[in-house]
Amino acid sequence: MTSIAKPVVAHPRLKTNALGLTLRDYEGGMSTLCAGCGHDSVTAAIVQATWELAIEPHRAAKMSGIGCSSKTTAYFLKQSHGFNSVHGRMPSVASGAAAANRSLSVIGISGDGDSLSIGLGQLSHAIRRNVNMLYIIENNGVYGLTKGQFSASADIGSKLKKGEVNEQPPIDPVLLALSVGATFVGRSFSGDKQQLVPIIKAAISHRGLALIDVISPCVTFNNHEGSTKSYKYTRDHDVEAVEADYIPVCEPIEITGLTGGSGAAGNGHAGNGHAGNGQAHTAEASSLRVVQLHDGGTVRLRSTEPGYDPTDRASAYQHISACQRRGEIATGLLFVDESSRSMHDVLKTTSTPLVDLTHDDLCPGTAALDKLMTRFR
Amino acid sequence: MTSIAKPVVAHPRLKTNALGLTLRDYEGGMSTLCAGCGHDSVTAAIVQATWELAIEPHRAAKMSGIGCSSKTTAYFLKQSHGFNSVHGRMPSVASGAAAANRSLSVIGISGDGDSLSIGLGQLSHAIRRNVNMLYIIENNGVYGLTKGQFSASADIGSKLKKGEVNEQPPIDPVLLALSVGATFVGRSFSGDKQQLVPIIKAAISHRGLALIDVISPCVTFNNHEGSTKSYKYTRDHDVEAVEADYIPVCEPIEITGLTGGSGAAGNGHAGNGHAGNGQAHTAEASSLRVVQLHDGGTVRLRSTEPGYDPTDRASAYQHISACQRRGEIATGLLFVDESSRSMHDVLKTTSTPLVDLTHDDLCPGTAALDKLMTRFR
Amino acid sequence: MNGVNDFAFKIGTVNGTGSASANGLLMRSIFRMGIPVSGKNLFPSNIQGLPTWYEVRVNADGHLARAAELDMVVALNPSTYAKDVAEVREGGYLLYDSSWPLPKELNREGITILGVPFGRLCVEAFTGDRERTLLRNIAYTGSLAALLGIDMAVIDTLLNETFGKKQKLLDANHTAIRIGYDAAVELLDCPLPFRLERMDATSDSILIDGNTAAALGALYAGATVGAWYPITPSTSLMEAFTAFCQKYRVDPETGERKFAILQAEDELAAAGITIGAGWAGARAFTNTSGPGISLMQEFLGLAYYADIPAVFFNIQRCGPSTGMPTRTQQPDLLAMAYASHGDTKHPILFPADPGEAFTMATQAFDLADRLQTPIFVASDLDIGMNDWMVKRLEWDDSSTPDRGKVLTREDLDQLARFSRYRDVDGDGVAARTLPGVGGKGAYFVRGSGHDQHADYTEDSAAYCELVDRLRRKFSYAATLVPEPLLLKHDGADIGLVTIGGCDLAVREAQELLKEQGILTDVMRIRAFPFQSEVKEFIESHETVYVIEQNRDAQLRSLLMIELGIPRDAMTPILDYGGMPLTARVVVEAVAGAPAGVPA
Amino acid sequence: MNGVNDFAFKIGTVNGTGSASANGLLMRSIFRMGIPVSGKNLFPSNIQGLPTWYEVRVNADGHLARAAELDMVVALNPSTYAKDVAEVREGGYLLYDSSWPLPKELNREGITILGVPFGRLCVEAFTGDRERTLLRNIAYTGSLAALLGIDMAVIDTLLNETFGKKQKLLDANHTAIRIGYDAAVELLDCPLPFRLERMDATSDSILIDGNTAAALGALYAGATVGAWYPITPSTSLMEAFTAFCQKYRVDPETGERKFAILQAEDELAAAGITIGAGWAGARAFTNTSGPGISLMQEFLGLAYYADIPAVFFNIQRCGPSTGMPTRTQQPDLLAMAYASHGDTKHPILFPADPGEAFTMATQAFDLADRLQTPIFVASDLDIGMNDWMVKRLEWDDSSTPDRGKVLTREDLDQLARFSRYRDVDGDGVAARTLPGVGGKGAYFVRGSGHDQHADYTEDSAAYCELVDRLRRKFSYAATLVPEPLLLKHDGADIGLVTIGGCDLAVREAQELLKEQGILTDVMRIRAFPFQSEVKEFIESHETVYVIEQNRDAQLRSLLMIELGIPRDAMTPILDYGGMPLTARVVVEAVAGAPAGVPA
Ligand SMILES: Cc1ncc(C[n+]2csc(CCOP(=O)(O)OP(=O)(O)O)c2C)c(N)n1
Ligand SMILES: Cc1ncc(C[n+]2csc(CCOP(=O)(O)OP(=O)(O)O)c2C)c(N)n1
Ligand code: SF4
Ligand code: SF4
Ligand SMILES: [Mg+2]
Ligand SMILES: [Mg+2]
Repeated sequence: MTSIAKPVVAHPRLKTNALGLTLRDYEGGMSTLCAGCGHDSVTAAIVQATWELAIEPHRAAKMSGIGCSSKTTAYFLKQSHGFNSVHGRMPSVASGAAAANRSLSVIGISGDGDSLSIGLGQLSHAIRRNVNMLYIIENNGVYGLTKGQFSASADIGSKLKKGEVNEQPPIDPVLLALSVGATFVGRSFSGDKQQLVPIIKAAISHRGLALIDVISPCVTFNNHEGSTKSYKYTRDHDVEAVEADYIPVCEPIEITGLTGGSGAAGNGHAGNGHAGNGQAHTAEASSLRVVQLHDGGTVRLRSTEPGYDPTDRASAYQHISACQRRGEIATGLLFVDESSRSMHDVLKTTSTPLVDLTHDDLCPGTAALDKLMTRFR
Repeated sequence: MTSIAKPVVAHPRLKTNALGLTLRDYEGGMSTLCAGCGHDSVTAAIVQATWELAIEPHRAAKMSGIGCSSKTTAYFLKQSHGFNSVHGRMPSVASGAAAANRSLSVIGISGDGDSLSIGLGQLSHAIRRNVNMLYIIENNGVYGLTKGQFSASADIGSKLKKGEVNEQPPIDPVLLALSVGATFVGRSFSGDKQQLVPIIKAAISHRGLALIDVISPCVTFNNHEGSTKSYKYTRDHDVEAVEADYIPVCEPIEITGLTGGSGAAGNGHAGNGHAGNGQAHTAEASSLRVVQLHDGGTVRLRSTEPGYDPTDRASAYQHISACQRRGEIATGLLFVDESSRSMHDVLKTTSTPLVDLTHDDLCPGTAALDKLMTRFR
Repeated sequence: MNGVNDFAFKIGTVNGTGSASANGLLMRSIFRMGIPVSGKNLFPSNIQGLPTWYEVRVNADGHLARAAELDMVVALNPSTYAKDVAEVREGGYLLYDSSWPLPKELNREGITILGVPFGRLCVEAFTGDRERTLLRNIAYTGSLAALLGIDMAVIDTLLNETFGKKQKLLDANHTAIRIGYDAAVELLDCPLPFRLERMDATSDSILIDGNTAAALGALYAGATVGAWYPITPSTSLMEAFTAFCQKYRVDPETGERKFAILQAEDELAAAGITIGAGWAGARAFTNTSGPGISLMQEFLGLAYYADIPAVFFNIQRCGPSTGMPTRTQQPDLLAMAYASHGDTKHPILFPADPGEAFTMATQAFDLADRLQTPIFVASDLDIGMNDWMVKRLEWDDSSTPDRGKVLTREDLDQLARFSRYRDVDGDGVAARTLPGVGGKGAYFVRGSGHDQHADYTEDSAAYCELVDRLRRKFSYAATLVPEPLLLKHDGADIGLVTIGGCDLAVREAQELLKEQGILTDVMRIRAFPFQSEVKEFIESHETVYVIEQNRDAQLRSLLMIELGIPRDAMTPILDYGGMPLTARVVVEAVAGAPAGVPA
Repeated sequence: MNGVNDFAFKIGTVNGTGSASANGLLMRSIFRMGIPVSGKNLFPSNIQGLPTWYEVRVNADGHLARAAELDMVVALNPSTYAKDVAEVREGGYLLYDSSWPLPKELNREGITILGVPFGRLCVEAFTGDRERTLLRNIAYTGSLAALLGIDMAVIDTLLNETFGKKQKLLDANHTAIRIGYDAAVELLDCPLPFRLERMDATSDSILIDGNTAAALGALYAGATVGAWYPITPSTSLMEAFTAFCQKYRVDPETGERKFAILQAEDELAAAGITIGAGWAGARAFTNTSGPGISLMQEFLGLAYYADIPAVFFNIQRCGPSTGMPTRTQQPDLLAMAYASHGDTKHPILFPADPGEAFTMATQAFDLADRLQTPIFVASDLDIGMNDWMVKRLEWDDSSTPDRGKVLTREDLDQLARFSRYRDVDGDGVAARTLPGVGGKGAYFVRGSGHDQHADYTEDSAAYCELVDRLRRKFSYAATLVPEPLLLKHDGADIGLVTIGGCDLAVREAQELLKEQGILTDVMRIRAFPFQSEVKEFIESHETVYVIEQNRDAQLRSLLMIELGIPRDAMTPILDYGGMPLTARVVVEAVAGAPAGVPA
């Protein structure tokens, strides 16, 4: 559709995953976003992550709201059903789909406007409900599709192209999520696929709602000097607080280090690409935690800040907000809690997806009705 | 209207405030709530606080949503305009009223269903916008008016009368508010007027949105054994984290201690009525902070927990969530930030209320229009 | 004056004082005596301490609409004495609590005033404020039993059934009933001229409220996902569904549940969950009232435009805005029929009583699947929350759900290409696939412009093709929804058109008008869109009244818009004060003669 | 074939490449030559990289509706070549970028194909990809200037005005214009048979879009609170209001602002803010489109039922659901007229062009205050976002806002009791007070049942009194809103009824039909509720067409419901593909003769 060249997802033609599928099988339609839009890189990361995880494409369901970001569900996993719903209300639609068919891998994509302005209530309640799904916010600080007004994630002092300065405090989805009970919270940067892919993989394997806030610059409306959501600003202020690597159930857990040779289908977490701002990610400062995920896989978390325990909610909150005060953007898999009950746990939904139950499973029949009628006499 | 005796607001008949008004002048219609409902005690505290502050009744605007709690605006300040709007959307209506007439003292009353379920988005955004208003949540963990379903503030493990147990994590308005940028957050208990009244007074004097979460038991649906929002449970688990006293601009600040003799119109903060749970509120552990409010008044904060700084957001968050983990309910004026900009500061609204501007103030007139027309040629 | 098995009375109390169980006892004991009976609970929108009334009508002929006249009022709430005494018909009776001297508000010429000292008797017999208050209700029920001739054996049985093993409670209730009974016998002339006599007109009936019945319908239709947000008067529907699911759908060993009920954070979310689940292939529904209908508008438009099945129960209440949440009306017809911005139309089913609430609930799920669109079931507070006497609900074990056009993996393999929105059959309904099906089944659903392949489009022709198909689909819907019910009187040239819960009153009015020599045909419309029969009926009558419970004659508007019937061919009879309709309103409007109409 | 000052053409490009400024330059230069012109921007719902078109129509007689036929297409977007070339009328012209050989999709018999190598020329003249892309648009504008006879001096002036002090940009633009101009002169036969000639038909006019004009209306009406949530195509209304307020309402010394504009978190909040501000006494408004209308339903019902003034601008777009957000329609008539559950009715104003968007915006605020109710201003994407040629906007300095019935403290002191909802004047409008007034002025506003004193009620009679007053108020509204505009042709027995932005096309059709010997009268309805004139007009014509831009003939439905006009007395002419209406659609429907209709 577009006449402008798009960043192409690089993929070795012949490589296949455990299902014998190539990266191509995880792609979607051609993007109609602006050339250079951060969202397209998130798309590429999702393609990569789902391919590596060897998700059966038809078992995924792609859910979104409205916005440039919400369009991205059309650009990956073309063999999956997709639902581009209404603005800000994807969480409820996704909750319904997840409730109806628990065998689906629900992938929700939203924007900062979609999730933090109009959708803040639904996002918070989906988190509280711990809906079994991946929830990515492609966060650019503006409403891209309506031409660049500030969204609720705009930072104080951030400037629009025409000079308007935001004076309201930002809503940080990570802090918000932690305070309403999120069980998996990550943050990353669309420009950092190496960090993003393993977080997505771990998120998909999480039992419950896994929220990833991805800073995803809007090149058209919010990538200039003065913006705090530009590529440059994000690169300059991004501090990886917790390194994460996801190891599927079939692979051995190697405690010996994160970088290089983790062996997950072609995605060695090769070196740390973060600009940081002078902070050393020394081995001394980091502490390793291994969290067993519900599907049997494992996520290894190495926090780069002393005292930061990514399995402790208060600690996570504390360190992320400290980062924020220092003008840094804490990234990584910031918090995991695999012990909390997901929506299906709370609902005690039967293991057969509800959509697969038969009429006989569901209808009590004539005899039961006749018996019941005596109650109404 | 009701044939059942209500807790009567006790007031010395003859006492008048600075405006020469008695408590009666701050009362409203007869309550139609259940006998013993916590909300009626909140009403009494508001009557007391506004009387002590000598608010001109007609300068107050009472805003609410829908619910038993939202009805309470009818039961105080009968000489004020009141607006009982729609469920969960009071924050926006209040924002509009505040924007239109900045001379009004906007008092918003809501419930936990109204504010944390359907209204969570609006509440959060009103906080972010720092609307100039008092915002009280009468929090009983259930939807009273629709007969007692769990609301979003229901605690894990809390039981309904019929035995249903809540398994979803609660949304704590205090933590939520802190994480979306609130500038004044308190919590109290409807059964503790002595704590509540000074917090309300300070809140009314705050520049921006002052949120008070008041645990206000629903005697009909959520006051039984097994409920975590009952009178008994709250009394047993209430820990005053920060004592507050509000001193109006006209009175001298006495640093010498909070209890007794603060002299504010008849409301000596006489002793600490909290049951606590064995925690000593020792003088050693407490530290005093004096915060100058926008109207010139002062609030004195004494935190009873070592290390808790109620003027530091992260510290407040940290200590409140620590309390929560210990099964305690932190109460008091938990956080104040008088330096942030309120909605009117951000909007730079003229000091004359917008409703008082004249046509001449507002209409640029013929000449300007004629001149402007050249731009469209 | 009414007589045996034909009268009505009303009890005025204070809510939150336990009168509900006494009212139920009263209704059911009459019902168990084989006599047709109905009860209307008129309660305030608060929890405790405000006036509340219960109206009971007994009618051997089965005319169980709200009575226009009250033969007796039981006045137990001092705050409404004045209002209550005024409502007794000329020559009727007033029963009050004579523990205190007759209050002067209760004094009235032309009626008989009966006193029983319920309060005092309960103070003497019981201890504790709460117990005394609660049992006062049972005591007046006892007096009514004496006055009206209720079989005490029936009452005893009911009490035994209710309190079963709770011996203390059971004893107290028995005592209270006796106290009231004996006092009435002692103090008053029992029975009254209007009274009960056993008959056998209820044996194949039940007493059930419409929300419970609708919940059963959803259960039997195989609904698995219910999403809701509490709101009066729809709340009890999902509460009943939950209870039924817990009874019939929980694995006794594992505790696993074959359902998912989500109490959403608001109605927008409830609608979203319903639509998401419907899209994923579950039978899903939500139930709401008034404000919820407004809040669901955006999602309704999405489901319409994207062909997603979903069932929306609207238990209507008195609008606009919060309105009178505990009063009944039919005020949301337009808000449902054309819900959402843009060109939209939604099928609606209109049950007339709890029996139909059951059958229409099951039909709604079939229709939603067959038409792939939101289906409203438009009940109301009166149907939804009051106990009605209806025929026992029945189920045919051979009936199976019609899931409409859903392509399986095998179907897909036969196709060259799956085009989600291609109208192969010409009925406007295109076959869908469910997520997870695999093969060629994937498609991308969206509320933005899409073509027959479900691809994004901004092309006029592709857009028009799609919305024209939806219009065709709506015409097709008229062939699937329940047809109108006709009640004809030979030679009538007046037509009475009505809908939903007005049915009983209109049918009664038809009889009463006949007694006055005015012959009418009744047509009760049961669904939107309307069939051609509806048009034919209206056109074949010289005078047509459209009887509905809203201010703006919304049913008439729909008839104009959809069938092209001229406005002036339909005279509205509108009743919108929030009370269930009485036959008298209809009779007076049609006969133009307010006098001499029996209730 | 068209000729001098009477033709239309279209430019196909890719969005996000800067063609918007070239389009503006083109329009304005024709306008400055004194020639009536209109432009329609047909853009996609994305930000960059998708096809976009701009249609320009020139017509000396002022027929500026969208043209049915294109004399020329400028094809610059390879992805739409096939579509573009097909749209050239028989015998028309195609201009393409001949930097590359003629693509075979562009080859077509029966049209003249013109090539200018814009790309190559710009590559030669400029450096940098972005500059070259941007200036290619100016280059084709230069060629069009040569082909159509645009006065280069006018273009130069416009460029100078636009780029003023930005010398480098100015120079580049001048160069680009020249390059295009010279190339056309050199390569092609200039000018074309259809071309421009200076005239003097625009001197008392301006080019303005409806959103800007409406914003000015709000400014002049004294609106102080604006609440909104971004949505296409309504966004630019609040953006313009903001800019005007910044220009006229900021204290130059203190920076204090005499306005409050709140970008809300969604449309529910925007509606709530507006209503809160309106209640508090400010003139407040919100602007939205499609989905926003659905989301505002609940608040609209509240404001209706509680008598709160507020102005709602609905810049309509193509529904349902997200629909086609960058395409125009009039699809929300029912959703506005009866917005919200319950019995509700809302006045609507229908501007036909930006000029009326200005006046009706100001009227809307008066109406809201006088009627104490939400007033819709129903514009659409075509009016709101396209530049229209309209008469200069005018303001009368002697006019002051009519704030309706607002009691002051002194008024209150005269009263024994202030009853907020007492209909003293019989017009259905009760006097209100504003918060802060003091004295007896306080009242409690609620969306639940209330009586004339604004006290809570669940009483049928008090409820009915209130809603009956609201119905009376709505009748009264019909006397205040703008009357329909008639354009009569002597002896006509065909009536053309239309609304809003269809106006120009219908008026043009009226002329074209006359040329065919078909006389018609035109009535443009300007407001809801309808006045009796509307009924009279329709009843006095044998044949009546109702022309509107939606699928379901919603205006016709409103006419049926509110005036009782039989459906079959009105033949709908419906155009709902998302494009502005052309006269041809009307002519073909009325004349039943598709052939020989000039555009
Ligand atoms: C109910 C509703 N309101 C407004 C809009 C208009 N709208 C479309 S996208 C959007 C904002 C999108 O912002 P964001 O979610 O941040 O996505 P981005 O485009 O920045 O990726 C808005 C306001 C809409 N489609 N629906
Ligand atoms: C849109 C809408 N949905 C639902 C309702 C029904 N409703 C009325 S009050 C209420 C809950 C009130 O709970 P809360 O705010 O906690 O107040 P409480 O009664 O507990 O004080 C609900 C769901 C409504 N009035 N409007
Ligand atoms: S406008 Fe911004 S967010 Fe939207 S596609 Fe372009 S770069 Fe991406
Ligand atoms: S139901 Fe609960 S919240 Fe409502 S009035 Fe009664 S005690 Fe209070
Ligand atoms: Mg964004
Ligand atoms: Mg509550």
